[in-house]
Amino acid sequence: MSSVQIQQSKAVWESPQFKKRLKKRNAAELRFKYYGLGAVILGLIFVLSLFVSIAVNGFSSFWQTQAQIDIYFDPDTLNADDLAGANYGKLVKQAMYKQFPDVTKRNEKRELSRIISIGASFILQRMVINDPSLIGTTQTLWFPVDDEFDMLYKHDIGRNVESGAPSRLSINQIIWFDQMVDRGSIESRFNKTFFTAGDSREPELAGLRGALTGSFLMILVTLLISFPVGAAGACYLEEFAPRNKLTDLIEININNLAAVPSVVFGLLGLAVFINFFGLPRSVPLVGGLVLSLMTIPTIIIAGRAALRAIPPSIREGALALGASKTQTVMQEVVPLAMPGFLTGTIIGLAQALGETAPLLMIGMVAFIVDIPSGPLDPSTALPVQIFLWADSPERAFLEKTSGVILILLSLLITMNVVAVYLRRKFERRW
Amino acid sequence: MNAWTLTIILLVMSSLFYAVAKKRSLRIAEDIGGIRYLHSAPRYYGVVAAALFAVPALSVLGLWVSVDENIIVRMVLSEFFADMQSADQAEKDWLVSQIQIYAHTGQLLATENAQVLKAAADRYQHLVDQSETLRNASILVLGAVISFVFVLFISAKIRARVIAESIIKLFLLASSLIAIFTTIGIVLSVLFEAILFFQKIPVRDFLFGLEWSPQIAIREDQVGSSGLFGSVPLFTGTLLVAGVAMSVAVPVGLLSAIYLAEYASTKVRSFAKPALEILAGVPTVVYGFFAILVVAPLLRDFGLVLGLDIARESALAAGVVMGIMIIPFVSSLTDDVITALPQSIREASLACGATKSETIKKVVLPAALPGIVGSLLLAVSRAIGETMIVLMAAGLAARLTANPLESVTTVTVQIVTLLVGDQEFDSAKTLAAFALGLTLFVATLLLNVTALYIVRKYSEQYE
Amino acid sequence: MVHLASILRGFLTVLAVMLVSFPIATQADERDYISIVGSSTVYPFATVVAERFGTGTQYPTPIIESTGSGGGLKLFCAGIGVKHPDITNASRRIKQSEVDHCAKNGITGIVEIKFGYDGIVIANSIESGRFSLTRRDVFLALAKDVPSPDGSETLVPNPYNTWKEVNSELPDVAIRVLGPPPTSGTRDAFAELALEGGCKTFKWIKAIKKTDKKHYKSICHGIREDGAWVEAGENDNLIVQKLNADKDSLGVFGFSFLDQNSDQVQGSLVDGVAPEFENIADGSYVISRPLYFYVKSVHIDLIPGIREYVAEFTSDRAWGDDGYLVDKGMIPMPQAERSEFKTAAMNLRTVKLASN
Amino acid sequence: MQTETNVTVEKERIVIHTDTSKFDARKSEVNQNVFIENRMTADNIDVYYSDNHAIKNVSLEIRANEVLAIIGPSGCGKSTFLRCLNRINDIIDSCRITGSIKLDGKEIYSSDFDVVELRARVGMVFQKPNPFPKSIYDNVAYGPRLHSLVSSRAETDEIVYSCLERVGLLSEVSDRIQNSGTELSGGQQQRLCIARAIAVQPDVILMDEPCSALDPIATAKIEDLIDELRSQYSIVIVTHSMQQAARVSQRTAYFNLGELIELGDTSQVFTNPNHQLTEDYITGKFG
Repeated sequence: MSSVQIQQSKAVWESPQFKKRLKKRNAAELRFKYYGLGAVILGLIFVLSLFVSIAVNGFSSFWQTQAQIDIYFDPDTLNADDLAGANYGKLVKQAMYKQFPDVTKRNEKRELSRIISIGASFILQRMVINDPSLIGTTQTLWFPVDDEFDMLYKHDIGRNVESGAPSRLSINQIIWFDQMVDRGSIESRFNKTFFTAGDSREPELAGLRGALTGSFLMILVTLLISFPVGAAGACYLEEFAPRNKLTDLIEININNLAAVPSVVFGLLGLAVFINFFGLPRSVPLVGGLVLSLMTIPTIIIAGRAALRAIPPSIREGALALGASKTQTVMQEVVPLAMPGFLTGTIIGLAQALGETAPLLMIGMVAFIVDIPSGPLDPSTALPVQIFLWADSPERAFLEKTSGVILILLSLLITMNVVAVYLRRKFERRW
Repeated sequence: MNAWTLTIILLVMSSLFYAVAKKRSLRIAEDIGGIRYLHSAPRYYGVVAAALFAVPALSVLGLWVSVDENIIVRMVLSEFFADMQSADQAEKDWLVSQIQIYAHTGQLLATENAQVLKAAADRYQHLVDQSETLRNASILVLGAVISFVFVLFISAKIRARVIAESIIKLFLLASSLIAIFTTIGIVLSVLFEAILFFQKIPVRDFLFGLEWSPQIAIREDQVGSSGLFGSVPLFTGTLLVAGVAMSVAVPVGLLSAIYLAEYASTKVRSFAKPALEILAGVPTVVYGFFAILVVAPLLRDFGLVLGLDIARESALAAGVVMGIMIIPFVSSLTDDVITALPQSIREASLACGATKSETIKKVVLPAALPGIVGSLLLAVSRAIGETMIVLMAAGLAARLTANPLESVTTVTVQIVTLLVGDQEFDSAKTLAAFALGLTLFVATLLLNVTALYIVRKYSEQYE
Repeated sequence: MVHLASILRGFLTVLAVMLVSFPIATQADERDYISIVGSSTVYPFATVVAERFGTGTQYPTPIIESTGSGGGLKLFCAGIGVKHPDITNASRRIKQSEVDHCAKNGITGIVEIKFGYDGIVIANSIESGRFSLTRRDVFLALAKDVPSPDGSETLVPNPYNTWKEVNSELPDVAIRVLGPPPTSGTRDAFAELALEGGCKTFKWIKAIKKTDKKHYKSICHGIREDGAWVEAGENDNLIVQKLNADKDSLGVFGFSFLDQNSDQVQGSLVDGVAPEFENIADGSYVISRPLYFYVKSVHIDLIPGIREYVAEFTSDRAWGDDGYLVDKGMIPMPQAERSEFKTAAMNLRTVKLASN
Repeated sequence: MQTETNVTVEKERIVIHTDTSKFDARKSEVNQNVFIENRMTADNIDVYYSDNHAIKNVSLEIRANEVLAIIGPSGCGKSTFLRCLNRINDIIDSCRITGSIKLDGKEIYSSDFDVVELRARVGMVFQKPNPFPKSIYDNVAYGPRLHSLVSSRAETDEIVYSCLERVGLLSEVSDRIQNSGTELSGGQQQRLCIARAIAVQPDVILMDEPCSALDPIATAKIEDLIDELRSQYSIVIVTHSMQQAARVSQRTAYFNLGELIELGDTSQVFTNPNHQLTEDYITGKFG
C-alpha cells in the first residue's frame, strides 16, 4: 500500500499545477518581502532627507562673513561726556568712505555704508566704553557684514543683477563688495554671535542664546516638578494602589493625557496659570509648569514599567526581613527602578524640549532680545525661535532657522543617547 | 524678608526639628534600654517632626499668598472709599491700581482725591507689610508649635514609622492624582469659556454650520465679516490632513514594522528600528519647517510636471509631512503588537507549509488586528491634535473641500490663530478657540480611550 | 545604586525650595522692561527701534508682541499697572470709542506719536503680469455687495469671479486676494482708502452717506466672504510667501513688506501710480496711511526707560530721511511734521481727537 | 562514543510489516505485505547555534508507517533534531546545519527542494497546543486552502470534518465548529493541531513532546490517536516520557548531549539497551 500512497502523495506535490502555484506563492512571498524592505528604506530616506536638508541649509549659519576695516576713533564724533550716545555708525561710515574714495554721491555713500552690519556700531560702542583711551587711535577691526552680503559671499545669492532680475543689492554694492573680497578684507569666520546673542531683527546679529536659556530654564522647572511627582505617582500606582475604580480612573487618565494634543495643554496653561493664578505671560516658569503636566504621564508610564520589571523576590526578601511595605519600596525597590525613572524622565524632557504649540498659547512668542536671567524673565524657547525665524522675510533667517534646528536636534539626540546609555548600563535581567 | 530668606529659614527649621526629635527619641531609647524598644527607628521620629513643621507651614503660606492681596484691597477700599461699594468693577480696579502704583512708586495718577488716595496708599502699604510679617510669623509659629508638641510627646509607643509612612503614602497618592487634576483642569479651563461661547452661538450652528469665518467685528464701527462659526470646514480640513497623513504613515509604518519584525536580520533591525524612531523624537516645529522648506516646493514642482496646481500651503504637503512624523508611532506600536504574538503560532503556520508572507497575512495580522487598530487609532488621534505642522504648512483658508491639493485649515490652527495676539476674553472670536479646544479634547479622548481599551483587551488575550 | 538615591534626595530638596519660594517670588509685582503690543505693520519698525534702544542704553530691551492694531489697543486700554502694556503700535489712528474705553479704565493720558507712513500695496508674484487697478476695480472685485452690473441703483451680492469681468482691461484670472483680518490696521486702512475710495465713485452710494452713514459704511467697507478674499492671518510675511507660490493671487499688505521682498513680489499700480517710495511720500499713491504708537503716560514713571525709548524712536537717526527705519521700508514724514510730533512726544501731549 | 553512533548507519533494512489489524479498509485494498522503505534519512547531521554545537553527527532514518520515538535528557538536542526535519529551524538566524537529510531520496536542504513543499509533506505538532486564533473550522482548513488542495466549500467541509473525525474531535465540537480554536481545552487544542497537521495530508508528522502540557486522560487520547495515525503516516515523536515512548513507538532513538547514542526497536532499547548511557537513562540514574 505504502508505495501507492507515496505515489499519490508525490503526485499531488509534484503535479505541474502545484509547482506553478508554488512558484506564484514564492513570487508573492518575495514581493511582500520587498514591499517591507521598500517601506523601511522609504522611512530611512525620510530620516535622511530631513536631516540632510536641515544640515545643508543650516551649516553655513555657524559662519559669518566679516569685513576688515580701519576705524579711526574720531575725537570729534566721540564726545567724552556721552560715550554711550555717540554716533558710532559715523565712524564705520567714514572708514568705508575712506576705503572707496571715489564714492562721493550721497546716494552711493548710503549704499556703500550698508555693506557693514549696524552691529559694528554696537561693537565700537562697547569697545570705547570699556577703554576710552582708544579715542584718537586707529584700529584694524573685523566687523560682520550685512546679511544680504553674507548671503552673497556664502551662497552667491543676489548676484544676478545683470540678468535683469531685481535684487535688493545694487550693481555698485556688488562691485564694491567684490573689490573688498579681492583686497582680502572679507573673510568667513566662525559665527560666535550666533551662540552668544539673543534674538535680533538683523540676521547677522541674531543669536540663539536667549532661546537656549529660555529652554534651559523651562526644562529645569519641568524636571524639578515632573520627576518627583512622576516617580511618586508611578510608585503609588504600581506598589501601593489597591485595584479599584479610582486606580482605574487614574490609569485611564494617565494614558489619555499622554495622547492629548499639546495645544490643549496650552489652553490649560492659559486658563489656569495665567488667567486664574495671574502668573505673567511669556515666562519660562509658566512654560515649565505646562510642560510638567505633559511630561508627568510619560514619566509615570515609564516608571511603572521599570517597577514592574523588578521581580517580586526582591520585595519578598525585604518583607521577610521585617521591613514595612513603605521601607521595602523606598529602600529596595525604588533604587533599583531609578535607572528606569531617569530614562523615562530624560525621554519625557526631550519631548518637552521640542514642544511648541503650548508655548504659543502662553505668550512665549514675543520679540525678546535680552537673555533671561531667571524663570520669571520673559523669554522664548528654541522651538519657538524656530517658528519665529521660519516666518521672517530675510533670507538669511532661513539658514539661521536651520542652524537652531541643528542645535535643538543635537540636544535632543544627546538626551536620547544618554537615556539609551543609562538603560544599557543599568539594565538587569532578572 | 524675601523669598529666599524665608525658604532657608523654613528648611533650617525643618532640619532642626528633625534633629531634635531624633535626639529625643534616642534619649528615650536609652532610658528604656536601647533603640530596639522604640516602636520605630529614631530617624522616623525626626521625619515626622520635620513634616509636622513643614506641611502646616507650607499650607498656610500657600493659602495666605493666594488670598492676602484681595483682603487687603477690600479692607482699604471699605475704609477709605466706603461710597464706592456699589461702583462697577472697572472703577474699583482703576482705584486699586492708583493706590498700588502710588504705594510702589509714589506716583499720583489722578489729581482728584489726592489726599484720600495718599492716605489709602499708605494704609495699603502698611497692611501689606503687616500682612507679610504676620504671615511669616504665623507660619513659623504654627509649624513650630505642632512640631514641638510632637517632640514633647515622643515616647516608645508612638508609632512614628507608621505616621511617616502614611505621610509618604499621602504624597505618593497625591502625585498620582495629578493626572486626574490635569484632566479636570483641562475640562474646566475650556468648558467655562466654551459655555460662554455657546450662549452666543448655538451649539447646532457650531457643530453643523458649513461656514467658518470668525472675524466678527471687534469694534462697533468696524464692518467685518458676518462671523460664522460653523466648524464643519475645520473638521473636514483636519480629517483631510489626517487622512493624507495616515495614507502615508499606515503603509510605510505597517510594512516596515512587519519587515523589521519578521524578515530583517538582527543587525538590520538593530540599526533600522532606532533610525526610524528618530522621526518620533524630532520636534513638530522642525517638521513644519521641513514642510515649507523641502516638501511643499517639491510637491509643487512635481505637480507642475503632472500639470497639477498644488497650492504652496496644501493639505497634501502638511499631510505628507505629518505622515512622516507618524510613521514611527505606527511602526513601533505595530512592532510591539506583532512581536508580542507567540512564536508558536508562526511556527504552526510555517509547519503547515505556509510561506512567511502567507503566515503574516493569514495568521499574524488577523491575530494582531485589534492591537494594530488600537495603535492606528492612537496615531489618528495624534494626527488630529498636531498643531505646528499644519500651522506652518496647511494655511488658514477654512474651505469645505476634499481636494488635498488645496489649502485647508484645521481645528488646531484655528485655536492658535484665534488666541495668539488677541487676549481679550469675552468676544465670541476668542471664546471660539475654547469651544474648538473642548471639541478637540473630547474627540481625542474618545479615540484614545477606545484605542486603549482595544489594546488592553487585546494584550490580555496573550498574557 | 546609592548615588541614584542621593540624586533623588537632592531633587526633593530643590523641589522643596522651589515650592516655598515660587509663590512668594511671583508675588513681586515688578517689571523693569517696557511691554509693547500692537500692529503687525509697525512690529518690524518697533522691533528695530527696541533693539537699538536696548543696545544703546542701560535699559533692558522692550518686549514686543505682535497683536494687530485692534487687539493691541484693547490690551493697552485694559488697565494701568505692570500687568498691562505700556505702549501700543497702531497702523491707524486711535478711535474715539477706544479713547473712551481707555478712559473708562482710568487711562486718560495717552500720548500719540505719529512716526511715518506706510503705503498699502496690492501685489502679486513677480513672475506674473503687473496689475494696473483703479480703486473702483478694487471695490467691485472685493466688496461684499456691489452695484448691480445692469446699471440700476441696487446692490447685488458680488457676482464677479475674474478680474476681466470687473474690468475688461484686466487679465482673465480668478479674483483671489490674500489680506489681513479685521483685527489688523492694514485691513481698516485698506477698507477706508481703497474700497471706500472706489465705492465713492458711485454717486448714488455716496449720496447714502448723508442720510445713513452706517449703511454707507457697511456698503463701502464690507468685504466679500465667498472665498475670493482670503484672510491670511496677521503675519504679512506669510502673504508674501503665499503669493510667491500662487502666481494668480494678489496680496494686500504694507509697503515695507513689498520693499523687503521686491525680488519676489511686485506692487500693482493704483489709479495709475506705482507704489514707490517717492509716490507714497508725496501722497500721489493714494492708498497710504500714517503709522502711530501710543504711550500710556502714567506708566512713564512706573516703568523705567519709556521716555528714552520714545526719544530713540523720534530721533533723526531712526525716523529721519536717512534713518534706519527708512532702511526697513518706512516712509518718513516731512521735517515739519517730525518736529511737531517730537515736541508732542517730549511734552507728553495727550491725544485729542477732533470730533468726527 | 563516535563509534557507537555509527551503529545506526546500517544498510537499509527491509522489514516486513506483519501487524495489519490497524489498517483501515481503504488502505487494505492495497497489497498488504510490501516493503517498508525509508521515508526520510538523515546523514551526519551537525547543528550549531552560534558557537554551540547542539547536534553532533547524527544519522538516522524514518520508515514508512512507523512511530519513531526520540528520547533523552533535557537539552540533548532531540527537539533541535526534529526541527531540522522540516527546516523549521531555518527561522532561527543563528542556526547552522551541515549534513544531509533526504525525503524520499531528495535532499531537503538543497535549493531546488522548496521549503513550502517540504513542510507540506512533513507536518508538525508542537509541544504547546498552538491553534490559530481562528475558528476550529478555519484552523483545520488552513493548510488545504493554503495549498489549494480544495477547490470548493464542499471539499473543504469534507477534509475538515474527516480530519476532525479522525482525531476524535468532531463529536466534541460539532456544535461549535465556528468558535475560536483557542476556546477548547488543552487536550482538544492539541488534537485540533493534529487535525490541522493531517489535513495537509503529509507523509511524515513530527511531534515535539505533544503531550507534555496535557493531563493523563488527554495524553491517553493523543497516544491512541498516534497509534492509529501510524497506519497512514510516518511519525517522529520527541518525548521525555519513556513510558510514552514505550507505549506508542516501534523504534526508539536515544539522544544524549547532541549525540545519537542508540537506535533500535523500542522493545530492544527498553529491555536490552546496547549502551551503558541508555541503560542509565532508562533505569533513572539520570535525566
